[in-house]
Amino acid sequence: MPTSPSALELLSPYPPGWGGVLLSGAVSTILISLGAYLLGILVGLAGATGKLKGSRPVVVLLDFYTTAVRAVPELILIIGLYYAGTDGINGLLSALGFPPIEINGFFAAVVVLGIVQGAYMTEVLRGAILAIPIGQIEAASAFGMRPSLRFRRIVLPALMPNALPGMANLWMSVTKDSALIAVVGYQELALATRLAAGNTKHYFLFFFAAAVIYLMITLVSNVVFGSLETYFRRGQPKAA
Amino acid sequence: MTSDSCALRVDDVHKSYGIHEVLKGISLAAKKGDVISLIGSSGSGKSTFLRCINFLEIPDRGSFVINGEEVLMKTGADGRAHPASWRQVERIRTGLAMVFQSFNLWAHMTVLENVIEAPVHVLGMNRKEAVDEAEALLQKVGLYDKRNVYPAFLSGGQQQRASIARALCVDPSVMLFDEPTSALDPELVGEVLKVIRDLAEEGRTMLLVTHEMKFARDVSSHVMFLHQGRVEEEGTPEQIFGVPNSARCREFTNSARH
Amino acid sequence: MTSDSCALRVDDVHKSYGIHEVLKGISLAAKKGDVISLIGSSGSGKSTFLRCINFLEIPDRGSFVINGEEVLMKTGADGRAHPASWRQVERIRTGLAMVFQSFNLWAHMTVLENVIEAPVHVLGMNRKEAVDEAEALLQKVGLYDKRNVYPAFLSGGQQQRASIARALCVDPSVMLFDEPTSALDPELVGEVLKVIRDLAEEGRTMLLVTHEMKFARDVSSHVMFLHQGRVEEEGTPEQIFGVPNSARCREFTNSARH
Amino acid sequence: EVRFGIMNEAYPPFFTKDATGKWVGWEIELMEAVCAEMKETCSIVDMSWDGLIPGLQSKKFDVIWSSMSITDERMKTIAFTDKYYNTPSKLIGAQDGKTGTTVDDVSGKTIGIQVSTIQTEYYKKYYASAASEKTYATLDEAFQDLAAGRVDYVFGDSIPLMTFLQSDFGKDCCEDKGNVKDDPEVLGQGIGGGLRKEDTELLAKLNAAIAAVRASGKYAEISKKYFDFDPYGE
Amino acid sequence: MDFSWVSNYWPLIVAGVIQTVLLLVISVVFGFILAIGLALAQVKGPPWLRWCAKGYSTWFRGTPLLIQLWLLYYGVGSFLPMIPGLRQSILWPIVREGFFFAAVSFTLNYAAYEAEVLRGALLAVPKGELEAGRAFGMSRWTLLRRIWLPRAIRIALPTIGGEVVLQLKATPLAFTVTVMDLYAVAYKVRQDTLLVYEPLMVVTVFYFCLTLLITRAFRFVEMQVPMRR
Ligand SMILES: Nc1ncnc2c1ncn2[C@@H]1O[C@H](COP(=O)(O)OP(=O)(O)OP(=O)(O)O)[C@@H](O)[C@H]1O
Ligand SMILES: Nc1ncnc2c1ncn2[C@@H]1O[C@H](COP(=O)(O)OP(=O)(O)OP(=O)(O)O)[C@@H](O)[C@H]1O
Ligand SMILES: [Mg+2]
Ligand SMILES: [Mg+2]
Repeated sequence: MPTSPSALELLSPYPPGWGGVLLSGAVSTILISLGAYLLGILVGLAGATGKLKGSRPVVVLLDFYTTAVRAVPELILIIGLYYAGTDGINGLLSALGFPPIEINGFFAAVVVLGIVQGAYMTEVLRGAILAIPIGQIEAASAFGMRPSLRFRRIVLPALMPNALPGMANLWMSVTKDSALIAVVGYQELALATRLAAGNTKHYFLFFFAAAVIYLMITLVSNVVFGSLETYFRRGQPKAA
Repeated sequence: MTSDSCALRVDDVHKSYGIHEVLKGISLAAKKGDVISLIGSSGSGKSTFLRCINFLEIPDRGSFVINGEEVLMKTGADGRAHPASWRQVERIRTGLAMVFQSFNLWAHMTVLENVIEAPVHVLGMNRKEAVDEAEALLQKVGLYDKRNVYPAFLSGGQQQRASIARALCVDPSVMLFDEPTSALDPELVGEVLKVIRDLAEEGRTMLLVTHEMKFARDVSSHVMFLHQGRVEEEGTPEQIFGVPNSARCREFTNSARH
Repeated sequence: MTSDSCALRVDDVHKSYGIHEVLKGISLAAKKGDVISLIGSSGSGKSTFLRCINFLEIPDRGSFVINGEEVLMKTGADGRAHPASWRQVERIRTGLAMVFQSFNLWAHMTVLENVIEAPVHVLGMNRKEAVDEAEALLQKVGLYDKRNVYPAFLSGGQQQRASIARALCVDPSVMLFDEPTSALDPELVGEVLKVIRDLAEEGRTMLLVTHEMKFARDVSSHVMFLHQGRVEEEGTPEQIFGVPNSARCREFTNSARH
Repeated sequence: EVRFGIMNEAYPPFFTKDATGKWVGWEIELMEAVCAEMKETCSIVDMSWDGLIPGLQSKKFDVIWSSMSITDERMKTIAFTDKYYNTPSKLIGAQDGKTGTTVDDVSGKTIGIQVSTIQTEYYKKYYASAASEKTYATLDEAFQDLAAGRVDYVFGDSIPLMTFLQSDFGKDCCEDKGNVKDDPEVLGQGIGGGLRKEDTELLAKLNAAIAAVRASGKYAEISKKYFDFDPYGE
Repeated sequence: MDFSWVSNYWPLIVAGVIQTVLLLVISVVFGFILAIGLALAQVKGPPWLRWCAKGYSTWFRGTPLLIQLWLLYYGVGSFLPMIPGLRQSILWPIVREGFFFAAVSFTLNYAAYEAEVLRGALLAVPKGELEAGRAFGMSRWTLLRRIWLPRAIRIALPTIGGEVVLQLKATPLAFTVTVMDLYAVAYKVRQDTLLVYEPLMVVTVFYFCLTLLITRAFRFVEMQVPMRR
C-alpha cells in the first residue's frame, strides 16, 4: 500500500490534489447563488408590491405563489422543471413543428432557486415596506412623485435597513441550497466535497476545508451586507 | 373651466372611514392669492379635508378643480369615486405643496436633501440651482446651520421649519398647510406669517389649517369653521372672529379669547 | 435633603451633542404644586432639558433631586456623569410622567391599552381599576369614543390627548409636559389648562414647555426663559410677560403679543 | 450512441470521479468492455441519485449503470439487465474477538443498514425478531456510528465494508464478523443496469454483451485489478 | 401515477410526520428564545458580547447545517459517553439518539438566522416609543417584554414566517443522523420502488398543509394590529 498522502497534497489545486475541484465547485456555488439571488430580488420586489398594492385577484394569486412555492420541496421543483418541464416544452415545440431544445441544467437551477427565493423575498420585502412610516411615503406622493420615482427615491432607501437582515439570511441559505443543483448533474461545492471525501476517505479534512470555504464566502458577505446596512441606516439615531 | 381667477374649487367632498363619516359635503372656492384658514375642533376633519385635496385620501364623493384643471373622477364598482387617471393626479400634485401636521421628513436624507428632493427629481430642476434656492429658503427659516443634519437629530420646531422649506422649494401655486406653526415659538410664527403674506402677494393660493386664532385672523382672507364634518360657518376673519352667526362658532372662537 | 417643600431641584445641567453644547448650566427648583413654564425659541434646548430630568438624555454634568430623592451620579471614564444606579432612576421615573412633543404613543396598542400600560405593568395596579380610571380620563379629554382605536388612526390632536391621558393615569407627583397643547384647538387648550390647575392644587409639580405665551401666563407659578442653552431670565409670569429685564426676553415675549 | 447514467458520488472501487474529473473504477471499465462488445460509442452522464430515474425517463441517458440492486419492487418501474455483479453481504462490528452472523449472535444488538438495500429485506426476514435496526442514508454514516458505538453492527455489501475495514479509520475500531448465510431469494438478484421498459432492443444487446464479456475472460481480467475474488457471485 | 405503496408504508408515514413536526416545533420554539438573547446581545450588549453573538451567527449561518449536525453528532456526540454518570442517567436514552442531536443543532442554527431578523427588527422600532416606556419607569425587562419585543416581532412577522417555513424545509437533514422524518420515509419509498414523483407528492401535500397553517397563523397575528396603508 502506498503511503497515504499528506493533507497538503490532498488539497493541492493540481490533480491528484482535490483543491482545484473544491475551488471550481465554490465558483459554481457562488455563480448559481448569485443568479438565483438576483432573480429572487426581482421576483420579490414585484411580489411585495403586488401584495401591498395589487387588486384582490393579484393578492390571492401572490398568496398562493408564496405558500405553494415555499411548501414544495425544491427537489421536486427542480426535477419538475428540468425533466418534466423539458419534456413538456419539447412536446409542445414538436407539435408546433419546431426542433426540440435542450434546457441547460445551470439555467434550470437558477430559475427554480430564483423563483423559490422570490417567494421568501416577497415576504421579507413586504414586511420591510410595512415598517416604513407611512407619512414618508405620503410626503413623496404629495410632491407629485410618480410611483416608480417614489419607489426609487423614498421607498427603496427606507425599506433597506429593515429588509437587509432578512435578505442576508436568504443569501446565506441560497449558498447552501445551491447544492440541489447536483440533481441536474452540476458539480458545486457540496458535491465536490463529497466526491473528494468519498474518493480519498479523508472525510474530516475535506468537510473541514469545505466549511472554511463556506465561512470565507460568509465573511465576505458579512462585510458587504454590513456596509450596506451602515449606509442605509444613515440618519437613524443609535439604538436606544 | 380654466378661469384664471379660480385657483381652487372643491365641491361637496364626502369621506368616510368605515361607518364613521368624517366629511359630510364640504365645498370651497379660492382665487389666486387667497389665504383660506380652516379652523375647528380637534377631530373635526380638517386634516382629512386637506389630504383629500391632493388625493392622499381618496374622497368618496366630490369634484375638484385645481389650478384651473378639473380632476377627472370615475365611480368604482363599490359606488365610490376614484380619480380616473393617477397620471393626472400626479401632474396636478406637482403644482401643490403640503406641510404635514407630523412633518413627514424623509429620514434617510439630510435637511438640504429633503428640500431639494422634489425640485430636482420631480420638477427636473438643475441640482446646483436647487441647492442655491434651498439654502436661501433654509436661511429664511433659520435652519441654514442644520442643513446637513438628518431629521432625527432636530428639535420639533426645526423639523417643522424644514418641512415648510421643503414645501416652498417646489414653487407651488397652491399650498396646503396643516398646522404649520404648531411647534414654533412666537417669533417664528411671526416669520411664517410674513412668508405666507409674501406668497399670497405673489398670487399663490393657500389653504391653512390652524389652531391659532390670532394667526388665522392676521393671515387669512377667508376663514372656514368646520364642525362635525360640515362647514358650520365661513366668512371674512372680521366676521368669524367678530360677529359669528352660529352659536357653536361663537363658543369656539370665544374660548380662544379667554 | 428630603425637605417636603422641594419636589424638584436641578442644578447646573450641562449637555452637549458632539461639539454642540445645548445646555450650558441650567438650574431649577420647584416646590410641590408649582407649575413652572419653560419658554424660549425653537432649538434653545427646552426639550433636551426636560429629557435630562428623567434621564432619557444623560446629562454631561448636573445634580438632580426628584421627589426629595437625590439621583446618585458617578463620573465615567470619559469625564461625563452617569447615574450610578439605573435601578434608582427607574424607581424615580415611576413618580414622573411625561407628555412627549411627538406623542410617542405605542403603535401596537389601542388608546386604552396605551393608557393602562404603565399603571398595570409598572405600578402593578389591578387591571380592572386601571381600566376604570383610564376610561374616566379618556372621558375628560374627550377621547372615550376612540378608546379602542390604534394610534395610527387618530388625528393629531387626538393623539396628543391620548398622550396626556396616558401621563395622567400613572398618578405622578412630578409631570413633564413638552408642548402638550401644540395640536389642540382653543377649547381643548382651555380644558388642559383646567386639568393642570387642578393637578397643581392637588400638590403635583409640573414642568411645562410651551410656545403659547397666553397659556404660560395663565397656568404657571413661575416662568423660565431659555436662550441658547442658558436661563436668560426667570420670574413670575407677571414679571416675565410684563416687565422683563433682558432685552432678548422682551423681544421674545413681545413678538407673541403682536 | 449509448449514454450511461452514473451517480455523481464516489463509490470506490466501483465508480468514482478522480480529481481531474475522469471517471474510473471497476464498473466503468466493465462498461467500456460492454460497449466495445456492442460496438457502440458510449458516453457518461452523471447525476445525483435523485436525478437518475427522471433522467432515464426523460431520455437524458439510456442506461443506469450505477451499482443498482435488482428487486422485484423496482422492476415495476424500470427494466433491468441481467446481473453483472453480485457480492456477498456481511456484518462488521466492534473489535471484541467474537465472530458469527447467526440470529443468536446479533440478538439484542442494533444493526445499521443503508436505506432500501437488499440487506433491509434480509434483515426483515432473519434478524428482525431478535435485533433492532437503524437506517442510514449512506454507509459512511453507518461506519461513523459504528465507530462511535451507536450501533453494534453494520450490515451491507462486503466490498464497501471491506474497503472500510482496510482504511486507517476502520482498522482501529472494527473487525469482520463474517459473511451472512446466502439466501438467493432476497440477496440473489444482484446488480444490473437499469433501462426504460420500452427499450427492449437495447436490453437484449446489453445482456448479450455482458454475457460475452464474461465468457471472453475480459470480466475476470478487469476484476483482477480490483478484487481478489470473483465479484460475479454464484 | 402509482400510489399503491401507501398501504404498505402508512405507519412509517405517520411516524415520519410526527418526527418532522416535533423537530420543527422544538427548533422553532427554543431557537426563537435563544435568538432573542442573541439579538439583544448584538443590539445592546457590551462589545465582547456583541462579538460573541456576531461570531455565533457567522458560524451557524456560514457553514452548512449538515456539517454542523455532523460535528455535533460525531464530534460532540462521541465524547458524551465519557461524561461520568451520563450513561447511567435517565437522560441517556434521549441523549444517545440522533433525534436529540438533530433537535439541538436545528435549534442552534435556527437561532442564528432568527437572531439576525430580530436584530434588524429591534432597530426598526421607533426610538420615541422606547423612550416613552422608559419615561414611565419601565425596567429593562418590562420594556423589552411589553414594548420592544412585541413591536419588533410585529415588524418582522412576514420574515419570521419565512424563516419558519425554511426551517421546515431543513428538517430532512435529520435523516443523516438516522431520524426517519417524513422526507426520509419518502426517500426510502423512492429507493424501494424507484418511483420519482409519487412519494415526493405525498411529502409536498403534507408540507403544503403545514406551510398553509404557518402562513395563516402568521397572517392572523399580523391582522391583530391594523395598519394604515
Ligand atoms: N439627538 C440629538 N443629536 C444632536 N443634536 C440634537 C439632538 N437632539 C436635539 N439636538 C439639537 O439640540 C438643540 C436643542 O434641541 P431641543 O429639542 O431641546 O430644542 P427645543 O428647545 O425643544 O426646540 P423646539 O421648541 O423646536 O422643540 C437643537 O439645536 C437640536 O438640533
Ligand atoms: N386613517 C383613518 N382611519 C380611520 N379614522 C380616521 C383616519 N384618519 C382620521 N380618522 C378620524 O377622522 C376624524 C378626523 O380626523 P382629522 O385628522 O381630519 O382631524 P383634524 O380635524 O385634523 O383634527 P386635529 O386638529 O386633531 O388634527 C378623527 O375622528 C379621526 O379619528
Ligand atoms: Mg389634523
Ligand atoms: Mg422641543
